[in-house]
Amino acid sequence: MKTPPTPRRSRLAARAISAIRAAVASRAAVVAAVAAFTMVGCASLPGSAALDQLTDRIVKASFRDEGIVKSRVLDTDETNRLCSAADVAGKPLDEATARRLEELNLKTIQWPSDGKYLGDWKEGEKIAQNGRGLTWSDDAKTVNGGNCYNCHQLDKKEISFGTIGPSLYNYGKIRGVTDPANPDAKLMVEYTWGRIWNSKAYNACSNMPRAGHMGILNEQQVRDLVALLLDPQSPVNQ
Amino acid sequence: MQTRRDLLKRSAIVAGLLAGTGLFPQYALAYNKGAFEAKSVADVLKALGAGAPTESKEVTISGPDIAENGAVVPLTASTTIAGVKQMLILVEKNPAALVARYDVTDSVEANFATRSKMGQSSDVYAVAITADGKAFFAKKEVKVTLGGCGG
Amino acid sequence: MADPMRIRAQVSGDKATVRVLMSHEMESGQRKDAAGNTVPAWFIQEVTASLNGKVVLSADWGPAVSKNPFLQFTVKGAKAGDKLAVTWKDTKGETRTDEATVS
Amino acid sequence: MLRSIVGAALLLLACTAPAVWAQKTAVQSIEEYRAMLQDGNPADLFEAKGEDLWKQQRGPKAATLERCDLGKGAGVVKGAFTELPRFFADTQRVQDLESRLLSCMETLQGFNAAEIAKTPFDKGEQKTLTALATWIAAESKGMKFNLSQAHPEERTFYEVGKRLFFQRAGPHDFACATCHGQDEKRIRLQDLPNLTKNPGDGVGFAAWPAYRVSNGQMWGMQQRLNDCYRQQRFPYPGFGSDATIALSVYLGVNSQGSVSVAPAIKR
Repeated sequence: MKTPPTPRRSRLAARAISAIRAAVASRAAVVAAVAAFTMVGCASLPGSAALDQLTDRIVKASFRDEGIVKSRVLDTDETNRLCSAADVAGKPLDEATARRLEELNLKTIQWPSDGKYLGDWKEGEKIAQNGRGLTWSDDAKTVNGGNCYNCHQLDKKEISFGTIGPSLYNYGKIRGVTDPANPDAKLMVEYTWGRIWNSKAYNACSNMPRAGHMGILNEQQVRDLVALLLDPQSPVNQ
Repeated sequence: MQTRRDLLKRSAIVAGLLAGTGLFPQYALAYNKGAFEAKSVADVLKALGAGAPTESKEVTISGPDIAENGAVVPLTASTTIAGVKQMLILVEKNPAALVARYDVTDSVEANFATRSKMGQSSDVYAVAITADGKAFFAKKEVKVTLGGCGG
Repeated sequence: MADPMRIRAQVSGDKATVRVLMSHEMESGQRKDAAGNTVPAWFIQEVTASLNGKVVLSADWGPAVSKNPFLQFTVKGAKAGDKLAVTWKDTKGETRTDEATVS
Repeated sequence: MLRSIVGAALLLLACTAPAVWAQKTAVQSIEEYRAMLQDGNPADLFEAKGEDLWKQQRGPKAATLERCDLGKGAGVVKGAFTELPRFFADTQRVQDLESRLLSCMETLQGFNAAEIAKTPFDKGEQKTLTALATWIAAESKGMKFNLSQAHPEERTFYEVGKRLFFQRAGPHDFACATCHGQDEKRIRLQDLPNLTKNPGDGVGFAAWPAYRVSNGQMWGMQQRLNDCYRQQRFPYPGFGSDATIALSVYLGVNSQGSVSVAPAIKR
């Protein structure tokens, strides 16, 4: 996390920060950095910004590349940094920041190159079931899954579903989509595509991965998932 | 004191000697390889020299309705039928159906619990075999599902 | 050498419930390793239990018994202080015997 | 986990099998299944091995671990587990059970701690560490967690651990909190404890080391966290690294007063 130090920090904390800055990302450096905090901590805990920097230092020293996963995946973007900080503070993002991040994410959405939003719901169901890909025990050839059932209910016949996200059973039906090709359905079709491509465009600190934006799923896979949610023939809408 | 196993071991040695001459049948071996390689419940019983099984309320198979993980499925086989000599635990849809075979002596109750791997949802069986080769069974369905995140 | 078993034999009335945990891989012969090669079958095939030296139970197992197997059975006429021994033998011919006191 | 044939079959099943029974029944049935496994936890095997290893003369110095100080004085095992991680003056570090055991194996027995830390889980001396941790945890079974926050470094590590818990990163933007930040959530059919607060007796931090039914392995907290991070699509956290220990301090302090059931048996 790269939150800038606040101007209100104490002189002791400032000293601690410079101690960290001087240190390199090695085991010894972390020990030194922690020790610097101990001095600060004698009176009280170091300030929040200083702790952020120590955390950053510890993360760099603790994680290493393994298999297909490189340490640079931890150098995350502003959206994640601000959402993490809000979680630590236990306060949601202020309205203006949230809107700004949503705008930022909205701009990243790539709409279907051929204008076709709906693919094959049968393929979509397979993608929704699949939770594999992008861990260090996967190889580069692993086809990434959508992880959908980990958090959402979709086809009612599948009992093994998670509840971190809302149930998506009857997703299209509830939203009145009887013919996705009908112009009336256009807004809902586009929203569904956008939500899968980059969920943070609609809710800055959503727990949902940004499947298209982060390259987890390709355009065709997103198309198939849109079909799973909106095709009237899909088991989701039965 | 001679135990059944001692006797079987001896006959196994004898069988081994005779096998060399091609004159002795394989069933005399202590560990019934054929029974453990048989695909179906019926073939297992055939390999053990038992007759066609009859469903019986005096035989019980207990296990979970749903096993969160097929690697470990607790199964218990028991019976109240008198004169039972062998108890079997079977999983119908495993590559080989027979999981375990227990000799019932006068010193133990005909009640055995063990844990089995299951490759998929299947009926599981408890079979009690009497001294005269009659087989009685109970079965129940165990569904196997994935509990975790599937990745 | 294989790790020891854990045997618990608890008296209740005129019998004892015996619970045994064995340390064994119980390779089914169906599993493939990371390189895609089949891991050869290797499992406990025979189990016997004896009370004060007299065989009370013998069992044959196939490869479907779970890794680190668990076995529960009830011995008639067992009382506190009796010695309950369990022996297993696997497909490689390795064997292990452990003993517990009935309590 | 899904490398085996059985695993592949299970995945296939979950993908295709139409399930007709009701949701509530499924959850209840799975609870019944878990209850059936409680009696006869193979963790007992590792516990027995761990006790033996503690008392065995091992390593280049052919010494036992019986003088190892787990925080309550040399050789005191009972009650040590429910107070870890804590700050140790001799190493000048906050250490969890496994990293502390590693220090003892180095100082008392002459093992190379760095080598062991690099060894993959479930191999070589890592197996020793897991068995030892299982036995030591078992010696505190039924006791309540009571981690010290007296030393400033313990407090600092709590704060760092909290930041790690909420750190969103990787291709999926996952943080620990994504799955463990709310009450009564599930991933697939697996209940997820809310670890931002005390999840209760024998849940979360109070249930590891545990025997994993799915792969027949005994896992300590280090491996538990390692696998969480793997599924988060994070890179590899070093064994006993400060990140894993800070996270453990956060989880352990949040579990203050909860009863330890370790070693447990898990899916």
